[in-house]
Amino acid sequence: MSAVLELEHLRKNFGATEIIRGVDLTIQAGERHAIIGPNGAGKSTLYNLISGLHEVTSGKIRLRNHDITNRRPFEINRLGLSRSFQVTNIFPRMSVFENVRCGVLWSMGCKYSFWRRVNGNVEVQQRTEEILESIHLADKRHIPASLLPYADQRALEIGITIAGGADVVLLDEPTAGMSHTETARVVALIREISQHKTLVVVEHDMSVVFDLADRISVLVYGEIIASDTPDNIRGNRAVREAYLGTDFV
Amino acid sequence: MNTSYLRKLLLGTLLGGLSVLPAYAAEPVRLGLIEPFSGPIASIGLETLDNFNFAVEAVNKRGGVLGGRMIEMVPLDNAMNAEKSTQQVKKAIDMGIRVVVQGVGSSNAINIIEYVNKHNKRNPDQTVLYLNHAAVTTEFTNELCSFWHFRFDANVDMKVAALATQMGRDPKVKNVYLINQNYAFGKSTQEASNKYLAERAKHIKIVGDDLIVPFGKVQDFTPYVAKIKGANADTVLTGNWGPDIIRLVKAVASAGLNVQFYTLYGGLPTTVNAVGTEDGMAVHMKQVTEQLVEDDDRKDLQPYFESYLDKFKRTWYSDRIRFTVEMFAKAIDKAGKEDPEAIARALEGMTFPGPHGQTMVMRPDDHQIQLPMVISEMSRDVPKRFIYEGKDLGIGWKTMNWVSREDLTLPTTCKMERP
Amino acid sequence: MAGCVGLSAALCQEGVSVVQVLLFSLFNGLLYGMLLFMLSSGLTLIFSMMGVLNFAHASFFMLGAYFAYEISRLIGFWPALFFAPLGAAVIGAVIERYGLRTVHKFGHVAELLFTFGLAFVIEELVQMIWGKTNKPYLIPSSMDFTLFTWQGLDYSAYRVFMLLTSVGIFVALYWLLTRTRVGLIIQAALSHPQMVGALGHNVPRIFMYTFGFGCGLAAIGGVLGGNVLGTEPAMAIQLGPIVFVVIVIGGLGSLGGALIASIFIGILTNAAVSYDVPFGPFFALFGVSSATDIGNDLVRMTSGSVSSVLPYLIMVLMLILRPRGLFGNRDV
Amino acid sequence: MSMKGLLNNYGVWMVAALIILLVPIPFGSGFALSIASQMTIAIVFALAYNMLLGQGGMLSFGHAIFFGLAGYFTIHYLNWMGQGVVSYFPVSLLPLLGGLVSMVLGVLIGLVSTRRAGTTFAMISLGFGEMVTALTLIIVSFFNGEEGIQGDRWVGPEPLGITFGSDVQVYYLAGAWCFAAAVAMYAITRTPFGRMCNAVRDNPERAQFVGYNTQRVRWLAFTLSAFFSGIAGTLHALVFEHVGFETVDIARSGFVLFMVYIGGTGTFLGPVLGAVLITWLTSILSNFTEAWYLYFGIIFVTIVMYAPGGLAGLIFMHEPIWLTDPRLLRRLLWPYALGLASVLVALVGIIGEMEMIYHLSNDITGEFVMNLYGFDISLRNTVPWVICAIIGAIGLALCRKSFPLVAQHWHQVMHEARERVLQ
Repeated sequence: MSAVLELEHLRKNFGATEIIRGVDLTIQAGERHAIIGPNGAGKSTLYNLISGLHEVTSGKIRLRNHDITNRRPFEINRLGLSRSFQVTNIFPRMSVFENVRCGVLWSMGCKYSFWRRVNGNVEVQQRTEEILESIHLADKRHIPASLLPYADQRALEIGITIAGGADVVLLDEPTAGMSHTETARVVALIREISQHKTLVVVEHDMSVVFDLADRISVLVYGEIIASDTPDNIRGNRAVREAYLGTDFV
Repeated sequence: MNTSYLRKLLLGTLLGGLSVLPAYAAEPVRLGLIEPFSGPIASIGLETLDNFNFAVEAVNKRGGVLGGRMIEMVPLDNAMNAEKSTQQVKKAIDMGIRVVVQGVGSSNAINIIEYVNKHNKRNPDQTVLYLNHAAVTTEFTNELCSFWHFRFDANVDMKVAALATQMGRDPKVKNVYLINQNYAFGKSTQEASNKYLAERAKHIKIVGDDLIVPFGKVQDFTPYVAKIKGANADTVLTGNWGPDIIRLVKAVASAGLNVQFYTLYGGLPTTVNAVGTEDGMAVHMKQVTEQLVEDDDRKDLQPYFESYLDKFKRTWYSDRIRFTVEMFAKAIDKAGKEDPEAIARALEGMTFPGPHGQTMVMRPDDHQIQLPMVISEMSRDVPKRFIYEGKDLGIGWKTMNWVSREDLTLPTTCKMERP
Repeated sequence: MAGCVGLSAALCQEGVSVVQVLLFSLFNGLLYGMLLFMLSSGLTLIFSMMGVLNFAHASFFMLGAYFAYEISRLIGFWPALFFAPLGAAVIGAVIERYGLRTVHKFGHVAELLFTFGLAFVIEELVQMIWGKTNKPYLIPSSMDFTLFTWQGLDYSAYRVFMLLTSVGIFVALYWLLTRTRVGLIIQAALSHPQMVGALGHNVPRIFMYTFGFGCGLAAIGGVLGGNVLGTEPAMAIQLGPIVFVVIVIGGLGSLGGALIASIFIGILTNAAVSYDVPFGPFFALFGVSSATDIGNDLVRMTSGSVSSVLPYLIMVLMLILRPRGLFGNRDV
Repeated sequence: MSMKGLLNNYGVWMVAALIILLVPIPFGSGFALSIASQMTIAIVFALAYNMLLGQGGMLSFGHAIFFGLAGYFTIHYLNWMGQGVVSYFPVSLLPLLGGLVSMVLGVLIGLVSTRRAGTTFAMISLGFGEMVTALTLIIVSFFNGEEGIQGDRWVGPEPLGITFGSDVQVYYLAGAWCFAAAVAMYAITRTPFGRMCNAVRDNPERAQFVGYNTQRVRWLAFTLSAFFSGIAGTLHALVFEHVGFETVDIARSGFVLFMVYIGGTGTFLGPVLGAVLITWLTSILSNFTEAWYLYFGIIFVTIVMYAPGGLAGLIFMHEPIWLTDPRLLRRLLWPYALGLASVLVALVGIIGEMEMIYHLSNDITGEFVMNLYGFDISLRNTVPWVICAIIGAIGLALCRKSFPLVAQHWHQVMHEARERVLQ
């Protein structure tokens, strides 16, 4: 196994407040890595730094051989890293099909083309259909995204994220606000789509975390206090005290 | 706007395809008046329409033209837009109108001149004549002169020359400050001012020469006031109009500067009303006009002015509108038919009585009317005060002096192409 | 006259020193800038709190002037100074309540469009009610006397009164924002608009009051400025864009920024005229000569002849280089 | 057929071409042709503007600079050809040249202005608009101030005897370009770029995370829009043989915004509808009322408030119904007729009242006599005021009754359409 994503002494300040306080983290190719931590620990901020939404205060982020520190989101995306959002972040006025297709276009080399018909590109259409199938939204393809039920929107969110074929996928609380059955469906979906990919997932639902993850990192107040296999994390005293408390499984 | 007009308009629009309607003896001779009747300066257009209707009425009361045909003004709104002006010429042509009248806005005027030229060249059997009653750009009767265009107003050069002549006579004028708007009209006023002050008022020194961003963009004139003061000017010569002169005068008056204003357009009734007479008096406002209705030498016309005042509750201001209509009536009678070319030839060289016993002449070389001009000053001590919107402003215009037609006859570069 | 390079030749001939011209520009710029501040303070409040760039703001300035004209004809200038802004504020609040609030849900672009249309409608309504010509709204005679003379120019009591009023407004606003409970809520809303609702305040109502209040401030500007600048239907469209420039340069959510930007614009336009810097040498750097017609136009350009365009240039540069403005804490 | 299906169908485009082709037969007079030419120009400009506003979500207050500057270029080029300064370029292809000139400007200005969307973009566009307008007045040698510049489109060789001297010929030139530009702009919405343009408009943040540089997308949209605006500007210059500063100033920019928004930004047909309607209204309304600007403003504000989809949005609101069963629309007919009638009654009263006020304050003669709806009335008389007030009040009362009825029927029909689809 080789390292795909490496964070080195990563720091982020908002004004005087330090949100990320020197994070070092290495994620291996093909692993399913979960990041857990209490609210306000900086999980989403970490994602925002990796994906290029926020500027890093200091430190380095490497994606395979590329230094992606402070690169812009689309550049990072083109290097094969894609992310989803905690608050559903889709194209509300477009149909489900169009949403997914937006995710596909760049990776299929369509770029900024304004002289080719988008419907005429068979590969794009096929790839979009495949993604729709895999997120089980094929029969809702013509419905405007904003009219979808919440769980379907979350599935679409994941669909857009993986549509570009990125091999490093960052999911931000994919099951937030879902019922049990819906959660189970999404977990199955994640398992399915994350084959042959590197997956990083931020999640609050511990059953999901321990179900999915090969490794777990615990982020507390902007620092990684532990990074290990699920079993070891379960047994880690520091984690229990600092974060998990007594209501741990 | 009355019903008959609306009906005609509808008819005109419907029958637009049948462009030339046969003329009956009783059918009126229609003049298309293309001015802004909507938009921010509609008031000027509407006032112009009133004045033309009044002038036309006088002709009609005498029995009209061509042995009993009435003249009728057909208002065509150009919303102060150059393209709409050409469109309205087209509409007039569609309605069978052969003479269009316009004056407000040089950009509209140049478009009408160019369009009429092209149209007449392309449709020699359906020509149109253009009577310009107020667009003053000098080039219209120089490089851009046209057989189909007649100007009944003095051009920029003539107006400035008149002002310069008077300034040369005024011993109080020593240091002059020029302020003009930074666009075509303002710049030609600036050039003319430099030229004619040098020619006609040699003792006068030009101590400042500024161009400002035009059309109300300058809010605060204080720095200009400071420069006028700093330059030790005793006189301001300006072609500014609208908010650009209103604010300038207010700023100068409020700073208590003792200068006098020689203006091309400071006497426009709307301007006087907005400036207020206090400030107007404070800057000793002067204007140049084709004549002053209050003057004794216009005794013969006093009933005409009085009846206008009675009807519209305002003093007759633009006398050129009267003689535009009168000269047109005379020309069409002389031509004997409603034919633009014949009317044009009749207008060439036509004379008409002007103020101070002088005659006005429509110069055939360039179709620029040659006339004397009157310089007047705002004053409280006048026999007849200025009335505007039914209100006595407590001031009037007092003739300082006049400049003869001969003095204002300027050479032209026009090479007229006649059909 | 070697010492006169760049300085207005006219002033130079008089032997006025550069420092004097500077002082003079500063003072006149201050007078004009403080008038701008009266408009921009209301606009920046509205913009900061509601995110609405009120295109119709200068229309309320115009309403203030017209109201003042009518009221001062009936019962005098002093009541007008109170009632005209009040009337404009009420109209503003009503428009917010029944117009802007409806549009709010469609987003900021729709709000901008709404106020754009509103500016148009108000201008036309003013023409409908007061006609298209200027109204003789004049300076109250009680203050139309010379208070002092400086460098040969009279300064009327009225201009000084205008200056004092706007300084007073700044002080009052500052006090309101930093020393009162309402002010603290507003300040909170300026920097974190979404927080205020979370604290249990009735945000729509706060918006309505803010909008009305801002419009009232603009109307005070109209009452005081209408008689100096002229009261006509075009006055709003002429002044409106400049006020945007001021608050964009000053920065969002910053009353101080609005003040400084107003004065800056005031002084800039004044100094551009007073010094009347020729651009010829500048264009010469790029090889523009007066041989061609266009070159001649460019070479003859001076800062005075383009003074009123300079603010737009600065605004564009500011938006490109520092979109949060001089003192803003958020981007536009 | 759905909106998209409609435009993908060649039949619709053929009908459009046919309309353009046949217009001069009933409307052959100089004035009518001039209005028709103006409409085609307005359509191109409105569609170009909607690439920015509707497709790209960028609100510009200064887009007329691309319209006007191409026009200036065109007139100069015509004159240079006339003087033999430049080589001959077919007049019929000048719009391409003008479009390219605007496109180059679009590249330059877009570089700095499209870095952000929303209010920042709007303000930068305003700034550029004001600066260019000022320049047209200051640099007289090129722009010739408020008078503008004139040209003669009748230059060069005359292939097939086409000189563009006559109004009909130049109308067909404008019509052909209008058709071509509309097809091109529609095609662009169906390309990857077109789709991403919408994506960036709806959710710029997300668009970055699917690999697209949002600034680049906006920049490209801006450039293309400038190109088509330039085509419109060139046609304008060719039709009127004149350009002046009013082709670049903020009023022109505001006007195209009015057209596009009133027509509807959400659909491709909206701006076309707006352009045709507003051009027609401006050419006839001003003959009947001085207050037409006011009515314009009120229509605009009403649409912003109650029908943000514009007129086309109102029409295509019914798309689900006619897709389901066009017969259902019949059930909406009489409520709509009722609603419309009430609005008309109210409008008669309100407009009458407004016209009287307008006349009262703008009548300098002091006679206060005017013609309203064909009646000669005196404004000193209270009767017309009262009558108009009563008509207005009745209309408003009817509106209060009929609007809920319209809404109720609308919901019923929609509901039924949905039910049928789900079955």
